[in-house]
Amino acid sequence: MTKKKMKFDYSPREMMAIVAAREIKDGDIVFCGTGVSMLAAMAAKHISAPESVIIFETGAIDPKLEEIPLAVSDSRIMYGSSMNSGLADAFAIMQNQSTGQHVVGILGAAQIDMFGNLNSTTIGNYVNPTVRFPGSGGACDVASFVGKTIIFMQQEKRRFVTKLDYLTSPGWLDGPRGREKEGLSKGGPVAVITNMATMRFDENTKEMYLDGYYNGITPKKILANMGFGIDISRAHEIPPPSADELRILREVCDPQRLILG
Amino acid sequence: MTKKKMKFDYSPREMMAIVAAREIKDGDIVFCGTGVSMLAAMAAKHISAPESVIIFETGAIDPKLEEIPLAVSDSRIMYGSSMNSGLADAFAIMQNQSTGQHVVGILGAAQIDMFGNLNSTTIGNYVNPTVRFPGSGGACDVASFVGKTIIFMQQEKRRFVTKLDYLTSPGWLDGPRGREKEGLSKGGPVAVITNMATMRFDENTKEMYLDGYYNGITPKKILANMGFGIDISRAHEIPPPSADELRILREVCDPQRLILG
Amino acid sequence: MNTSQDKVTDLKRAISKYVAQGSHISIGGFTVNRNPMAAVYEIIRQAITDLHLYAHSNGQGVDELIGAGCVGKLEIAYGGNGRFAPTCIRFQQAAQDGAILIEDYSNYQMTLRFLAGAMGVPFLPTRSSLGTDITDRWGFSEELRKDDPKLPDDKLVIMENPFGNWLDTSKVVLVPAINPDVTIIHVQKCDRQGTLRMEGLTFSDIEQAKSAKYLIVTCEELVDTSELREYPDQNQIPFFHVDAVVHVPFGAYPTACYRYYDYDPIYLNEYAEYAKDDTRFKDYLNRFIYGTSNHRELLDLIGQKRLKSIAADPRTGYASGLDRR
Amino acid sequence: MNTSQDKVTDLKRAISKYVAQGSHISIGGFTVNRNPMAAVYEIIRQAITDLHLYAHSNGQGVDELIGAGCVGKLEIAYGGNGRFAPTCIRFQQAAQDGAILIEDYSNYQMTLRFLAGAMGVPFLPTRSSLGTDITDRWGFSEELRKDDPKLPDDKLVIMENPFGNWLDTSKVVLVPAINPDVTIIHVQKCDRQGTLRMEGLTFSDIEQAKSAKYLIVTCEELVDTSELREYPDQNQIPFFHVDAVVHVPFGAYPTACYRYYDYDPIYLNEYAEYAKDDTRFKDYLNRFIYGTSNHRELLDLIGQKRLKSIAADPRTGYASGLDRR
Repeated sequence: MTKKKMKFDYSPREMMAIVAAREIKDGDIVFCGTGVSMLAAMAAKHISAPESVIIFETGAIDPKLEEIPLAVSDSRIMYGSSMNSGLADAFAIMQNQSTGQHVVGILGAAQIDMFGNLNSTTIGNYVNPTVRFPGSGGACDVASFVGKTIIFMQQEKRRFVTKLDYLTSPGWLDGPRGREKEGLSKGGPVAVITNMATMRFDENTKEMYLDGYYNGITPKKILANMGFGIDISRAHEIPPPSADELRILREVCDPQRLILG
Repeated sequence: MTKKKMKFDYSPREMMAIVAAREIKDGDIVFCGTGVSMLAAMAAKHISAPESVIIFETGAIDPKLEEIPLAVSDSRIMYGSSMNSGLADAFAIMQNQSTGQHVVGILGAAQIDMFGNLNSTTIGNYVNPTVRFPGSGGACDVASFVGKTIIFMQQEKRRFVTKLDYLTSPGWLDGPRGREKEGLSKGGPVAVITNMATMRFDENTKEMYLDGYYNGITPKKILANMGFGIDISRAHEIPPPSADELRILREVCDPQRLILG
Repeated sequence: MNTSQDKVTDLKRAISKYVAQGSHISIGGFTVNRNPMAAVYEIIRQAITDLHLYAHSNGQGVDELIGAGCVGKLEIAYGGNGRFAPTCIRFQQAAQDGAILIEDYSNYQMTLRFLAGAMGVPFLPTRSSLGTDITDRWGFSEELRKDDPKLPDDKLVIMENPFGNWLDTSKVVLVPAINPDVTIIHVQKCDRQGTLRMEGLTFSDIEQAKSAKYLIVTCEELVDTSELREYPDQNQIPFFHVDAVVHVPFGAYPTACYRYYDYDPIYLNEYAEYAKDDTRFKDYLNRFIYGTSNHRELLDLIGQKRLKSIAADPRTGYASGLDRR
Repeated sequence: MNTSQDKVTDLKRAISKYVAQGSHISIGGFTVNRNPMAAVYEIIRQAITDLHLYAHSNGQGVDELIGAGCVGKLEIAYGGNGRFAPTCIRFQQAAQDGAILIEDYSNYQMTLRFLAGAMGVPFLPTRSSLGTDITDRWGFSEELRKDDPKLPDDKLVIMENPFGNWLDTSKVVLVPAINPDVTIIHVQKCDRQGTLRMEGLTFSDIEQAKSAKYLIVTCEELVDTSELREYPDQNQIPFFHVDAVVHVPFGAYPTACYRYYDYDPIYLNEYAEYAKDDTRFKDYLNRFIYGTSNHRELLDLIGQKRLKSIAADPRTGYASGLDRR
């Protein structure tokens, strides 16, 4: 595969960033991680939600982001921000009763189950793991506190599993009353965005269903790349990125293609 | 009584400030209130304890104090300090396990009992008080947390009482095990400084005893101005202020006599 | 919670929009410093009553709200005002008359309660007040607590340390979170969106601001966003907490505003005199507050000469050498 | 806790005085920013082992300490390093080999634990992690906890809200306080007494610093007290928490130090390559750390040209336009 692309050609990663950006509205406070989630938040602010606010768990509020940060501690998020603080203040925004429900968190993980619970800690035994991932970081906090989370995943069987090896970040737990029973906030995951599709969660059962698929991808192919079955009856094809969306993503957000690759 | 004084004459308030200043050592962190306690802390720093540090509950650490503050929020404590913060940070210093035991708190009150417990809230019924005082402010916090407290009192029968109308700030509570039983810090009151005398607390019983009396005052006169009896067998006369102590207090600490009157 | 770009309004509108009879409110500042006095006076002018006021040691602002009859219930740590009033006079009178219902905490406890509200947790722990009457005597009855959904069922809860004797602590006092309907603070600089900068001590303003459902900010200077964003380390509150921005020079007068002006000892001493007598206090209210239609007019009564006398020395941030007797 | 006027020392002495085999330590910074790398490298040179390390997301510093065999036990939220290592490579290897004992928390929980230590309370509450395996699976056994007086008996405690449903909260997770034996942070400016100023984000450095029994501060610039005291609002930690002040220019290198220099993408990318292979990682340690006797010599290996390439642009505080591929 060549990195040079036709004008209206686009990579799955570009599609993911744009689909996520479309989820963000004016008035949202967007919690950003590294990588494609940061691109999505930047794209949203430039395209459809100028009155959204990007915050980082490290304490930066609405930074200028002249260059794309490569970590949530990158000095690039300290420049031109409304305020620089630290972790204690940043997470308090998400747990706060007035502001927390307006926060949209964008998360990634190694595994996801049908209720949108996430594992980013270990595969295999917790004490002697087969594979060790970085762990929660702020993901568990965000997933516990905020109004909405959007989850980025690669569409792979080993990632969409019936049972997580470790539940790092709560989704809907075991169904519609799961979060309430445990004492978590009313919020929860609203969308899973992969390199092939977008899944959402049924209003009543909180089970994952296929909401949209990308051009050239079939629902069948998506199911073949999941470890559990989901409802595909509501699925529709998602409009591809517009020329304007692609231009902003490529030219404004990541001209060096540090994240887009 | 005239305000003009002879060179080596001094007021009870000046004596109180100097006696308190003598309690402060290098390495102490001194929590200051308004009035004479502030003078005592300033005098100590200029006379005997240059490596003591004055802090205020409002968040100022080691301010320059070019002019004497009239409140613990006075802008005069914001100038030339090592750090300006707020109440949350200031009280954390006192509750902190490493720093709290090095803090010497200087407090005043409306009533005191024989274990050094203080009332600065109400006389009479709590809900419908005969007299209402300002309340705890930071006094209860300081008395709960720090290594040592020094208490300023006027020597009056109605102030030294067998039973407080309201226990605002904990001293030794009901005796040697009182603080431990309730879960308070190891610290507690070490001296009560009045316009006539200095009382301390017996190492074993934690009951107040007369430690020292000022020139011209007899132990009998002190007892006559207390609502309960105390041991006077250990009492000695306290050396009057030196010329140097008085000079620093008057010329350096409060040249306008805003506190000294 | 508000992400909009322009929140500038005037004080009359901000107060009438966010503060109503019975509102639970808190004000920033501490005794003689950075009280949002212009806002306090506007509340008095609008004759808003039955306020539930949360205070640590806010001093002047609290005493004037009580004196003007705006306060029904008060949770407070300290009703004093430095050397100008060892006990605030109208506060003392109201307490002794039973005119307001009072519940006592310590300064740290009040700060922790705002902090708990800001952090979104129902309580925070401290060792402060174990063994004292602060834990034993409640100002609000259980019935009153049950009737008011804005009040927790308990004043505080004493708990054994669930981690054994971890940190040499056997027991803690849990103090309940406060989420005021509205908090009002006065700051040195703010932009139209609500990015703001306090200078000098911040007291508990940050916690009070973040715990509130609505936040009104009055400011000495309304400045460009670019000025405040050049040094983001010095700004204290995420702008989306702010709902209204009001430009009010001398908005903390007669209390101080670091690097802008000092407290006015003449005003505070005269106030203490007025406050000692019910009739004279009415005269005070009539002349200075009801008799003026806004803060500008109150300042005109004081006059430029007095205001100049308290102007901050650029070196020290206060009026060096001011006669404060 | 130290009120003395002059705490300046050198790094060798500071590390050997305060960090010993088995010490419980924490380091400041976050992933690729303001890690106290000079101090980390000095710990590695002194071959101090069996450290109990408390980390949230300290990234580079944590991975190098683990890789060099200094760490026995680790309490951590995140072992990643931004784009340079989605999972830190030596951390991952050690975890999969069972070479270190690990217990997991979230970033906020680790911050709250330091904050609890700083505040002097045995725990703080949060809603984070309810219903997850962070509450269910413990990395340290009950026996190990009982044997080590520096560890609490419980990883965390889940509790019903004692204030009913106050703040719409039915349950909270209580996380236990941390008081490290020593915390090491790297800051932009410090004076000889320990008054200090961080620029840009403070991460959890303030909480980590205040919770520690001993605090070592390394700084880019050792400045006059008068310079820092001219703007006390911008200083972050009461100086008496500081025990040692060490002047180490580029002390955070290869991580960034806002307004001074950026992270070095070449170093971090090369490190990732070395880290992937045990033998090559030994080469890395031998060449860059054991092969240099102090941070100055390590910087000499890198050379002025590389250091110049990451110099901060005075406008933005980082190396604008730096090639970061």
